[in-house]
Amino acid sequence: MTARIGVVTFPGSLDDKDALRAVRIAGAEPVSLWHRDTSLHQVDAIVLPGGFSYGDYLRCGAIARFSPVMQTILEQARAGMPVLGICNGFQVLCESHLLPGALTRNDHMHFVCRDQKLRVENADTAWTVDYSAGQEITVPLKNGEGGYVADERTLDELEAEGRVVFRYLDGNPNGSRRDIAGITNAAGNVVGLMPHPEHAVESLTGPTTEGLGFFTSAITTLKKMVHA
Amino acid sequence: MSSDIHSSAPRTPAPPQTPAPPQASRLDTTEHAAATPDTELPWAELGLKEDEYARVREILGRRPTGAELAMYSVMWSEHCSYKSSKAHLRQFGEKAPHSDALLVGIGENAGVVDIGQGYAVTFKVESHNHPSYVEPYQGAATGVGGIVRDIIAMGARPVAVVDPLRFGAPEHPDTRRVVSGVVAGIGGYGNCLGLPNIGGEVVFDSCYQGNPLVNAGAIGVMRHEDIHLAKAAGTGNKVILYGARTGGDGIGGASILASETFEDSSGKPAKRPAVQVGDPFQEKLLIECTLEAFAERLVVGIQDLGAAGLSCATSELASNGSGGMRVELDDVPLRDSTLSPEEILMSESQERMCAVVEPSKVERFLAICEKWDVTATVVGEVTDGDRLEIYWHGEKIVDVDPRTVAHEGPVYQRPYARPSWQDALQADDAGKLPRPVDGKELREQVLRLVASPNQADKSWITSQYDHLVQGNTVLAQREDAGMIRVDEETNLGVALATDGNGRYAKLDPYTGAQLALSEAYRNVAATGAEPLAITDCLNFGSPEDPDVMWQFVEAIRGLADGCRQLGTPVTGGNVSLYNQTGETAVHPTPVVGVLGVIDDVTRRTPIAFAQEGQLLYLLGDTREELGGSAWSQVVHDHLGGMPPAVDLERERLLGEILVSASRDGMIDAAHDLSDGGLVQAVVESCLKGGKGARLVVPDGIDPFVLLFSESQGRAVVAVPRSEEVRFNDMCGARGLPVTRIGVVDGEEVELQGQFSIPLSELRTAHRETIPALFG
Amino acid sequence: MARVVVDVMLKPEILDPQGQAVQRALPRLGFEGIADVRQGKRFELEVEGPVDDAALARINELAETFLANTVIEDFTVRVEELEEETATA
Amino acid sequence: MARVVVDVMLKPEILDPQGQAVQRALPRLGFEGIADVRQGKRFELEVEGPVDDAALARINELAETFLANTVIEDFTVRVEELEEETATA
Ligand SMILES: Nc1ncnc2c1ncn2[C@@H]1O[C@H](COP(=O)(O)OP(=O)(O)O)[C@@H](O)[C@H]1O
Ligand SMILES: [Mg+2]
Repeated sequence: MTARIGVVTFPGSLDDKDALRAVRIAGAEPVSLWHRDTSLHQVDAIVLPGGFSYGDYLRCGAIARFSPVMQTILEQARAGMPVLGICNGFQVLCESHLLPGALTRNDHMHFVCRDQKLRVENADTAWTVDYSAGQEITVPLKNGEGGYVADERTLDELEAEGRVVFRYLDGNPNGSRRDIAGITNAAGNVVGLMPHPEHAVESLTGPTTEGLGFFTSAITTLKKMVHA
Repeated sequence: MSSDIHSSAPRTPAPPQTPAPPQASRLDTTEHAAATPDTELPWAELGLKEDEYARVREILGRRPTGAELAMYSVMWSEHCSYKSSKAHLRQFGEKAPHSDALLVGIGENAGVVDIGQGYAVTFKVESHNHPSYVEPYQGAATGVGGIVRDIIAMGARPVAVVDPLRFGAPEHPDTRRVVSGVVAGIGGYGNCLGLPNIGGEVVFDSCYQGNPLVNAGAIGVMRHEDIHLAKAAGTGNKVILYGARTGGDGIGGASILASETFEDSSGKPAKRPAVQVGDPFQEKLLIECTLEAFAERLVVGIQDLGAAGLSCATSELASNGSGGMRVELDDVPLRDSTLSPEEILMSESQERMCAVVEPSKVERFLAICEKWDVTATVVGEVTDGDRLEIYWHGEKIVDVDPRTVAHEGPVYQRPYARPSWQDALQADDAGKLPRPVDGKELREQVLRLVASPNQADKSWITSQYDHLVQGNTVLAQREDAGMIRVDEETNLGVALATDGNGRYAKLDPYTGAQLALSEAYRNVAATGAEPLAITDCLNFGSPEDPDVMWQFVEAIRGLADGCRQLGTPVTGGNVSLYNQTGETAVHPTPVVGVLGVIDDVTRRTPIAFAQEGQLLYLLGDTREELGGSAWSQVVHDHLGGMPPAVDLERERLLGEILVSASRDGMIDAAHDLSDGGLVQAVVESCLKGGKGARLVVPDGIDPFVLLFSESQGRAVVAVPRSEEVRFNDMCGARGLPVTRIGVVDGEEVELQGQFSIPLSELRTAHRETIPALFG
Repeated sequence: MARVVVDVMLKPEILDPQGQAVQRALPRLGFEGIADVRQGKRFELEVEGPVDDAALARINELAETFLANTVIEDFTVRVEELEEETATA
Repeated sequence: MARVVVDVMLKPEILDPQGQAVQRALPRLGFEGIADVRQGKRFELEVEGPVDDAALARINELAETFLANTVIEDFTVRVEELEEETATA
């Protein structure tokens, strides 16, 4: 049985097609989900894609959080379904309090689009099992509000529990605290990051194909969940 | 507070508004206009000339109503009517080369070309120069928004944007405001819209100080059967206005009408702001819902609302169709309920579209709009007459032949003459300027050149743009052209480059326009794509100045002749006049966008020299051509002489060689030579690939000329050793001069016997200028 | 040190996409009875020295030339009292 | 109709790049004597009906759950008096 991975389209989502393509290239069945859906159409995992949901007015992700589909996703995420938030999706996960902290305006104030080197700090989450801890990967980064912030206690807790999943290497692109590029929840099924692995799945269009591991990891994880 | 009207039920009596609607007796109906022939109207304030106003009266057989005057005045403006340029632009049609690829030519929202496999591509460049000086962020943002709506209106999905930009002197105190605002606005709008930015230009010159040029281009892709035209056919079909509500944006002129003549001005701003604010999120929804309606075949005709808003959309739709049109202005959803009918007609509120839909499909159309949270309202219908009639509070305020508004505006034969200073300018030969005397001076000037604002790396700007979204970007910034994959199965793709050199055009506008064309053509060919068709954006000063008018006429003639010779038709474009501060016009700046097609994007040729040991060949002839060159500007702050000579047959041959070499896998990198000459191209390719180059000076050429001359029809290519013979044979057989100039090697750029510069030093020089100025 | 607050709001006739987005979201959140929302910027300036008329005049100029773009925005300058007016989080 | 203003500012311990950018630009513009700048958001809500304690409580909730992200922001809610305090553009 092929894994069904859903990608949510909010009004203003932009990298939803790219996430669907990445799911397909990884070998899973891509399923489009609409923000007004309350059913998740039997998907096994969810990607919240990048973009500017609702124009990113107010705060990035703040309005998307209240959409009908998010209410179901909140329940399923708490029940263990793998959920990946990329960029705007990460912001939605933080706004929804599925992940701690928040994303603020880049410290240099500009939108930045560039290739970004990352270190995989935790290769045990639902979205990173196909990587190895300490592995370095390069995927694109593009955001205007990607500075990860949380209070010191939360940051310490994240570090202590190994919940920092990715860290920026060769220069912090946005002022994120402790060079944090992505984090996970305690259970390891919900992961959010600012960089865009779905834009590093084809050598023709990406700097590398090192983003593919996110999507194959989810497939690996889902197989294990079925067998468990 | 919010008393916006939103009635999708047609023809309900208008709800009461605040403030109270003007009494019937004060409304300037057509009947009232006929009965009061002597009423004075502020036609001059609205920009009409005396004879133009007389012509309106003659067409109507009476004085116009205020609403009619509003429509004629905006539609007959230079911007909408092309009254100064029309007579000359005709050449683009008359001289057009035959092209099987051209599906829709000049005159529509944008031209459409066939790229094979059932796909069609539409593309266009437009200017948003003046608004971007007043309010750089919003001016540039709404420029992107406007060009993208042109693309959607053709039935295409927008797939990429480009932004050719011209700013004032880099060190001028006002330049930072304009640069940072414009760049943030283009990024802010384009990024939020989900369109990759794949190219453009950034040029600084003090001639643009009070008139930055903000041109924005877009490409869209569709299937042949999805091409849509702006016309209102089919009696009884409904006219649906959808998108943003109408507010008081950009209607300075109409407010004069409303406040001074036709209503008491109490409680109204004397003059509404002329600046529009963009809402890219609304535009993203507009794209999605429009494409969904197209896919379900719900739309008969469509028009975007840009300059001149509803006046333009209704008159163009009606005049391009077979019948007439009746519009109920009360049904237009408003953001500001105090707007007068004249203002509603002239408002330039952004993110609006107008569709013509059969009655049986209206419900479905509205449902799609609802799905995307887009406000949509039936505001009128197609009638069987030939009049455009507009009603307000049940009374007729416009009754015109729409063709007279949209297509039969004035046409001027403006006087023009070769400027008296042109000869002296051309006689001031750049060849006489002092040149570097030894390797040390050459080295120093190379570093100055690559660090100069115009030649420096623009990543600080382009990294503020998302070039990746949609996942089909094959080539983008720092390559010769942007390239987009159109079909994931077959790898069919398109490439687009925009170019223009105002310095060349100032020296000789005919040649300058052809140089813009040949550079963009060469850039596209260098990536391995075959040039197919062009768009242009002609940025000039005041057409009322015979000097400027001459530049304009010459540039058009040059471009039209050039396109005929290269076989690339002009599919559409834009004219921006009055780019001047006081008496001083900007350099004549024709910007040309060339679209190419590539059957397999995986064979694209990048600019990077990345493979150690590969051989570097210079294609084409290098002559001593320094007029208008980057070297003359950077080292001597000089502009004079003749621009480089154009040889379009050579450009075509070079293009064929570059495409063949890509197809047969003979080259790994190619970079066209343009401003800055060979050394600029080599430095860019080395820095991109992270590898150095060892160059030798071929026999019979002066090292300085080799490095800095801007002779056209040239490119530098990196050839794997295994392909050397085959590549040379091909060039030889086709008669293209080819010179081996060096090898990719090491960590420095070296010109044997002259100088060598470490890559790190070049990188610093090339990369730090722009952030230091604007970061 | 005194605090001067500069509020910058889009002029009433200018489109406010941000405010509109907030307003459109309200019903979904179960909030009724809010007829209009506009979103602007608030700058808090910590001023060294006395906030006299001269200082205020300078800040007005700053607001007019830099903090606001008066083509599309209005602004207000005021000295903030130390006590906050109503509820505070 | 009454106007309720919600001011949202980043918490003091959170980096405010926008405010800093403004502050850094001041010397270039020839403005001295401003020790710190912070930039936040100002929301103007036009409320239908009376702004009583119940209404204010609801708006507080709106601010807390939606207008501000209390992980990084503080907010203030106040009913706006019709007269403006100091200079107005
Ligand atoms: N404003 C801009 N927006 C996007 N891309 C730009 C912009 N300015 C320059 N570029 C890109 O940077 C690269 C170098 O520009 P330029 O030197 O003008 O190229 P060329 O000389 O080959 O025409 C090109 O890929 C161009 O598209
Ligand atoms: Mg080039």
